[in-house]
Amino acid sequence: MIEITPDPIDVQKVMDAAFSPDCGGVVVFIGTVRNFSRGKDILRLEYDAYPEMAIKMLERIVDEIKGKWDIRKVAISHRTGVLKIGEIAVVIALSAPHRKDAFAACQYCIDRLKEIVPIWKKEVAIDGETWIDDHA
Amino acid sequence: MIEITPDPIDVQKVMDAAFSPDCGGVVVFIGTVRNFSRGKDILRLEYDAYPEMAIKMLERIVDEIKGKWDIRKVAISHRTGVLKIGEIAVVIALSAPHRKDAFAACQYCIDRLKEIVPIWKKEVAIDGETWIDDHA
Amino acid sequence: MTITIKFFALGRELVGKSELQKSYDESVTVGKVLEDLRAEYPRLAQMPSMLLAVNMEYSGEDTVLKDGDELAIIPPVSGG
Amino acid sequence: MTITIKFFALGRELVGKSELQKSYDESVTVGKVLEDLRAEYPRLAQMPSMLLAVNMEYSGEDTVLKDGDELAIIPPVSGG
Repeated sequence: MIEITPDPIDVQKVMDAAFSPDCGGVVVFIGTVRNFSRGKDILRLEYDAYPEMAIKMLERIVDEIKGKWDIRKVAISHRTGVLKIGEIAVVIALSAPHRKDAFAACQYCIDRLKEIVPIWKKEVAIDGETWIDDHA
Repeated sequence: MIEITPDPIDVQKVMDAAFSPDCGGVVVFIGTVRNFSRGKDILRLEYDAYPEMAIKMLERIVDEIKGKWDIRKVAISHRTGVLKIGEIAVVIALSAPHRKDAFAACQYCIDRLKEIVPIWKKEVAIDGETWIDDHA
Repeated sequence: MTITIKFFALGRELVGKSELQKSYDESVTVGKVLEDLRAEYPRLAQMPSMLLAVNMEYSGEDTVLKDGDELAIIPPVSGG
Repeated sequence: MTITIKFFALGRELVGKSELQKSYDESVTVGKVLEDLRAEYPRLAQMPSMLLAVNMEYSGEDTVLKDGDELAIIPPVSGG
């Protein structure tokens, strides 16, 4: 399951999609909007995406993961639109026969997502708006 | 939040307990009962615990984690009693300002839980029952 | 031949639209289209850096475009 | 002085109870109590290995017990 959605993410649904009865566990990363960034109080975030390409790149990351670790199922949901403090922007869940692999793959997945997936966030603070460049 | 409970674990409650508005995310490990172990089809698991000492040891693990990484909140729930295939035995959720720390600490937490926390599982298969010794 | 160009995030705000078409009589490279866009929308210079994607694959400026191709201007990504 | 001894998992099944009390006239070590338990419940020998906890802290056999102490026989743990 891979989705880019304007609706609130159902964490349970993403976890269920990653569950595999032959694995001892699921590792989940839940990215939320934090209240403070780069020295500013944040009011809200606005996420823009190139959804078709974002899905293609997420599928590529899943392929990369499956080439590196023994992983059963991966589920990724990324939200777009306006998000308030504490709201969930992304959920990545995956299952592996060995939990060490699941941890490594989940971390790789969020790292790569931030590198290559065409999704952008604009931080709206009291004194203005900024499109974030994490790589600057 | 640290609990040993005979009731089904509410994953959302554990994640909410780990949420911190100044962190960009929560890493969660969800341990489930797998259908196959050591070459046997498993019917169910039975978990026994020494609850007071288990909580004390979990608190110690949280102290260890906070000594090693910059972690905001940790929430751990472990279930006891009879569990069917796919049911959740343990949920560990934690938040950190840096997700790398959250992944490392979550993995450390489940590794240490399996080492020092007085909880035991008995696998019930078609041909008999076995108290598991992961360290044998 | 006609190329569709897509803008997102800061790029969309600088150009003032999310999509436009450009027609060429002969084959062009990504670099040539980009040059034309910079001439037409000088505010694009305010974008600190960008990547380019042709038909949803990251591409370099040398890539030769075909009729119907979709070129996307990709500002630095910041998902998650 | 009275010591409470707790059994769990395989230990509880081998001994047939989850808790018992033992009284001693003078101070004893964990090792001595364990020796008495092994004599009383020979099936404990079927436990491949065990740890010991006094008042919910892992302890060695040399630990000297006080009146009211709780000694737990800890089979190899397997939580998670």
